Amino acid sequence: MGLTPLLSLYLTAEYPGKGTVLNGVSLDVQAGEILGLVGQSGSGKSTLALSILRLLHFKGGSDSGSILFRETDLMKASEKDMRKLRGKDISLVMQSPLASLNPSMTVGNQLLEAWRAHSKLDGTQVIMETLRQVSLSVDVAFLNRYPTQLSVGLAQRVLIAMAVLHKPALLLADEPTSALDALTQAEILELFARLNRENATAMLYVSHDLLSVASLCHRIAILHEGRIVEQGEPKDIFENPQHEYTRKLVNAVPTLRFKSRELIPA
Amino acid sequence: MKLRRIIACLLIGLAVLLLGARWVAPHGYEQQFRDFIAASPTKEFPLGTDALGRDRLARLLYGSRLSLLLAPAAAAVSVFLAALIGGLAAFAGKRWERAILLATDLTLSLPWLFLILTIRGAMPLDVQPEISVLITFLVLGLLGWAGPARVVRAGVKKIIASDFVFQANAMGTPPRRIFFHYILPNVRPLLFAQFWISLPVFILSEANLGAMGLSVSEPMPSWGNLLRELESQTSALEHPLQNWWLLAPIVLLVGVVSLLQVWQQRPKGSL
Amino acid sequence: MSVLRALGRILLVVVAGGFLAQALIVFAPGYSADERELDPGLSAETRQTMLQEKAKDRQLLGNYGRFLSGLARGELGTSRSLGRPVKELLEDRLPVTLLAIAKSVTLGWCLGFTLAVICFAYPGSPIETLGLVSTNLLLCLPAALMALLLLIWGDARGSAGVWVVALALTPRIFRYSYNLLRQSHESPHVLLAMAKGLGPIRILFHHVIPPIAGQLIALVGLSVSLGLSAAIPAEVVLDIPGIGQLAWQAALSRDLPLLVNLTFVVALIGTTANALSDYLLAETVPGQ
Amino acid sequence: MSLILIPFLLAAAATPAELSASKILTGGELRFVLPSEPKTLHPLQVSDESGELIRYLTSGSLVRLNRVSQKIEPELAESWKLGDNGAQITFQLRKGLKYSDGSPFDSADVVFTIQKLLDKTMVSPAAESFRPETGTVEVKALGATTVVVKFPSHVAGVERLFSGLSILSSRSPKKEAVGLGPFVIAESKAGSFLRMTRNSNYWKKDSNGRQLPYLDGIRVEFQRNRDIELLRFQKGELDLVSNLEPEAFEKLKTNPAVTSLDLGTSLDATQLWFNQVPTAPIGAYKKEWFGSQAFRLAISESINRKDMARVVYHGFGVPAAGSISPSNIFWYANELKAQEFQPKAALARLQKEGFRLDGEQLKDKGGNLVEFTIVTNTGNKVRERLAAMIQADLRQMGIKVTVAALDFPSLIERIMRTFNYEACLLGVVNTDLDPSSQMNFWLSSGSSHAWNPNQKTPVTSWEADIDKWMRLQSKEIDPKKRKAAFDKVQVIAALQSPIIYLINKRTLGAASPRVKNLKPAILPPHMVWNIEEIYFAEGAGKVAK
Repeated sequence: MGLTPLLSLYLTAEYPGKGTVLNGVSLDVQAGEILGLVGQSGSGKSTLALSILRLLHFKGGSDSGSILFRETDLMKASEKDMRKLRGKDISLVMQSPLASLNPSMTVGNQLLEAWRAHSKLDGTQVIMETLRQVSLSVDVAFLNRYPTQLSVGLAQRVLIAMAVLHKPALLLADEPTSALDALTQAEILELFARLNRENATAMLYVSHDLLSVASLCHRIAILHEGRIVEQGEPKDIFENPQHEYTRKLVNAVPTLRFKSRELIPA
Repeated sequence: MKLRRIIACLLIGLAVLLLGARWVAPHGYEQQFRDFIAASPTKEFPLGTDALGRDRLARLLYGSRLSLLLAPAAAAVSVFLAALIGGLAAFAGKRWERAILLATDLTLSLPWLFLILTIRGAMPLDVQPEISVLITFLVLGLLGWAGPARVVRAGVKKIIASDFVFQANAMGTPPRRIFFHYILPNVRPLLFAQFWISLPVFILSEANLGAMGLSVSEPMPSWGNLLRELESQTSALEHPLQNWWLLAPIVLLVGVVSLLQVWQQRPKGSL
Repeated sequence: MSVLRALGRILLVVVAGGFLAQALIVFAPGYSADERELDPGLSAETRQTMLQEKAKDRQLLGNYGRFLSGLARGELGTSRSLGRPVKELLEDRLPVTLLAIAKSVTLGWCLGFTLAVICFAYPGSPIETLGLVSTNLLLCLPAALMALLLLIWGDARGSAGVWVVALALTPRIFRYSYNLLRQSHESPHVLLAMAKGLGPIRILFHHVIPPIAGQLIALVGLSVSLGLSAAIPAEVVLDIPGIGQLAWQAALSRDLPLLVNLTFVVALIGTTANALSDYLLAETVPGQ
Repeated sequence: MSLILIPFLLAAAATPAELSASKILTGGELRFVLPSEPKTLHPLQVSDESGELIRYLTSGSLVRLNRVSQKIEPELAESWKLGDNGAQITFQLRKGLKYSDGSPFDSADVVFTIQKLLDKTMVSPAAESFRPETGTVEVKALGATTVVVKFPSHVAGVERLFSGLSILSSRSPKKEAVGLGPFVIAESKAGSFLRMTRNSNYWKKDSNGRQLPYLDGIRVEFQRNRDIELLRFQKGELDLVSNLEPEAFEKLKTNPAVTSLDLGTSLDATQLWFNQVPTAPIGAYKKEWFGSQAFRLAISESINRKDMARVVYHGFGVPAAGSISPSNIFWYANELKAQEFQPKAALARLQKEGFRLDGEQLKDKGGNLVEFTIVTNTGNKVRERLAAMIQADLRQMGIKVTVAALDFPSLIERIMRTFNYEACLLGVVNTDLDPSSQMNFWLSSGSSHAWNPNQKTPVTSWEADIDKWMRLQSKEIDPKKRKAAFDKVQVIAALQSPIIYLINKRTLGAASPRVKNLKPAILPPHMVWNIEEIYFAEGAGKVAK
């Protein structure tokens, strides 16, 4: 691909006591593209997402390398600049939707807060629109609810709404469907696909579930033992896996064809 | 981590020093050098002598042994009780909660001094100092649960409302397992907080109970009564630097407690 | 309804506390003794009267019943050691202690919580270590020593009592709130708040503190009880004419009427503070 | 006498007569601290030290004990006369005196006061001595200025009973709130302070005819913590400190800004005794030791009193010889000497009794290890140190001593009720010079007969002897004969050592140099017993509050 990628990174990350988790991971995400990152639990996928947002220190980790986003190295960006970037240009959707919402703030306030973080304008209109986009009701009663009063599926939609409020160029989705039941999972996947189509949002979709990744992503990268062992289009990965680990992953999905027909959105 | 290793070395060194007090200290803690009263440090007495001419270094070393062993135990007992009772209050339903809160409030307002006097009255006068000090710390530990139990209860209530407990419940995990495996481990920071708070407090209370005849008695030293000794050293407090050796017990206590704390604190992220 | 229930609970604690206190005091060694007995000038007759008077106190239930019915009529009895009506003593001394505790709890929270927030904001820095060590130092200083230091260095005689209690509370408030802050900071929604691009101040006040508000409020209630128990040594050491000093004197002279009344007061203050904090807990923290 | 009063004191204690009137300034408020609040302000009911002091400052008595000469002097009574073989005393009162509220004073007030004292409902330590075991005291006025008090039998040293008796007003509507003393209570805040102002009706004048007292007022604060008291004294917030611990006194001595006062050896003694109660719940073999004169003497000989005086008292204590301190000029038996430190003699004495050293431990003839517990009260640093020194001294003898510090009520219960103790270390405060006040202590039937109280008949012959001599001295009128009888008691007590006397501490105090005309004495109220004559040096009128 001759285009300059939206995101281009080369990363090494480690935690004290745990050792190196990412060992020279190299990835590119093109504008408008959904890149799926697949690996075992604990293989450092979440670390990668946090690293991109320069939030790894939050979990006590440290990283090195380069993260070129729109040709600026985020590694060298100041915390102030990063703050301007987070939630506006790059946003995050996390894996446990209920825990990721502040239990002591209403849904409406959290949305509003996300809006005000990057805009002084009145956000009501945008919020309503976004809620509609993620198929959430827009009535006041809903906005006045606390996260504990939401179902997991609703909470995930709220999280996604919050993440796309500012129409970011890059959305980091960290196992967004792992806590969801199969039906809700399908709905959320569909939602991601639609957001990608409608907003042209590029996504780094992190998951251990090869199946959901295959259904959504344009390209898949396989992460194993802190390195990217294989990259390619879903079709290539499934039909012609190169790396031994990829083969294992693919073989672990025996009823793939049968299930995927049901799940892949029309 | 490097820091932890250094601290561990320091603590082990101290433990060796204390255990070997008999060889480290130049004199016995009870030996009175009546010609060297309240002396300043010399080669003979590295930390000077007390009002009866006893070697301060020996008293500090011997005194630290008992306190350093028993105060953490007492703190652990009280924290354990607080965790159990506070956890139960939040966990075992409204009726239990009310009963436990009632007991907590009662415990916080009763004049326990008189129970302590009664315990003293029930013991023989010439009880072994080791036994009486053990009883002292046990009493302290047993009576210390009420305050922290309230805080633990609030913490547990918050945890109960959390997802993973919800999920565990949804998966049909038995309540006992939820209590011990889901809730208790997660109030750990609160419990540690309580532990570190009560540790020095227990050491000081021991001296107060000693004054009621319930702890070590003359000539045995303890951290508590070494610290209490400072209370009458007004002139030393006015010029702490000229009288640094008198402050050794405080420095040692603060140092040890702080070192233990830092050592216990796991680096963030690995929790 | 819940207010009634809370009141009922306070009443229960106070009444039961009074009774248990009475039992503890009367059966503790030294109850029947009187310092005056050492005086060789005391006649046998006086000696006998003193003994009989105290022996009567062993009839716990009857005495307590009489005491409660007196209480219902607003009579608190007469202090045995000071020879003054307990009501008068309490009127003199209760305001002193209550005011001091209110001040010290406020001061203790200002110091402890601020310190906790500062240490929380700079994890791993020397400031954090300094905070830990300095609060340890406060914990390791006996109350009497702290009072003396304040007098030597501070010349703050009037407010020394407030400071001693506040400085006793500070490390506890610091440590609890510091741990709560750290714990809360580790929850995913704080991470998400960061990912939203929020500033640290907003994150602290809207995402870190509110979820632990319940525990902090429980701690406020508790710090009143703690303040009360720290006030006793402080008042004794500094000779502040509050109920702490009174309680100590009463304990030393086994002054039953005074002690039972003081237990009432302590139970009342502690339970009320805790009931209030429970109420606030229910009010301010959604879903609990 | 030379033992007691330190020369530099005498210089400070110049009498007003020696000074020109112009040098004496009126005014100023004297400030000092008392360890506790008075339990009552009723002059007849005071039982504690603080109450006693306030009573002394605010009320007047018929006679007064001169604390320096230790002689009874006229006060409200100009003179008195003993009659009826010492069973009757007649007072001649001063004329024209007024109470603080202006109501007049005469014999009716004295009669009123004594009758009130005799009232059975009056719980009053002062009344105890006015209530003889048999018969009643009668009091009557003969005219406005003469009062006769008749006792059922002879009372030894009867006039001293009146030196502590405050005369109440029978007429004033304010009852016991008015007094004949130099000061009146103006303001008091419970648990905090008490302020007195001068009684403008006070009857005394100085030799220049100036109205006493010189001071405007006194402010007494209640503060238990002696360290804080000292700190405040050094900061100039207080004018006087009394009853100083030797350690504190030594520090003050080096402070040029204060006058430190060594008032002399006090009447108080620290003592150790063994439980000799036959029914005590302790081992029979231990009772045998404690009942043995040789054992008690050996213990006494094993204790190094000189070291105690030097180490614990920093030199401000003297080894005690008996219950009467050498400062009690008249009653001290001169032949008594403090027990020397003689561990070898002690060991020989013990061996004669069948005790033997087994390695480093002493055993009695039954093979029991010699060990015992000393109980003492908590919170007294000096006493705890003494206990530790006894422990160390006796360890040299192979005796293991455990020290148990108990809170005061628990201690009293053990030594007065349950007798569940082995040995007790306690300080005894003496405020009365006359041994008659110690009857209850010396008589074997007495309830304060520390080592074995309330005996029906004396258990030992020497206790019977003490009983005999004590009764004799109380019946005798001639002071010399009384003294001879009491000397016998002291000698028997020293020989038998039921009580091992350790140290008479020195009475120590300090004052701000601006306080003039102090005549400090070993008897309470040590520093202010001549309060009406005390004044401030220049600038005293403006006292910083």
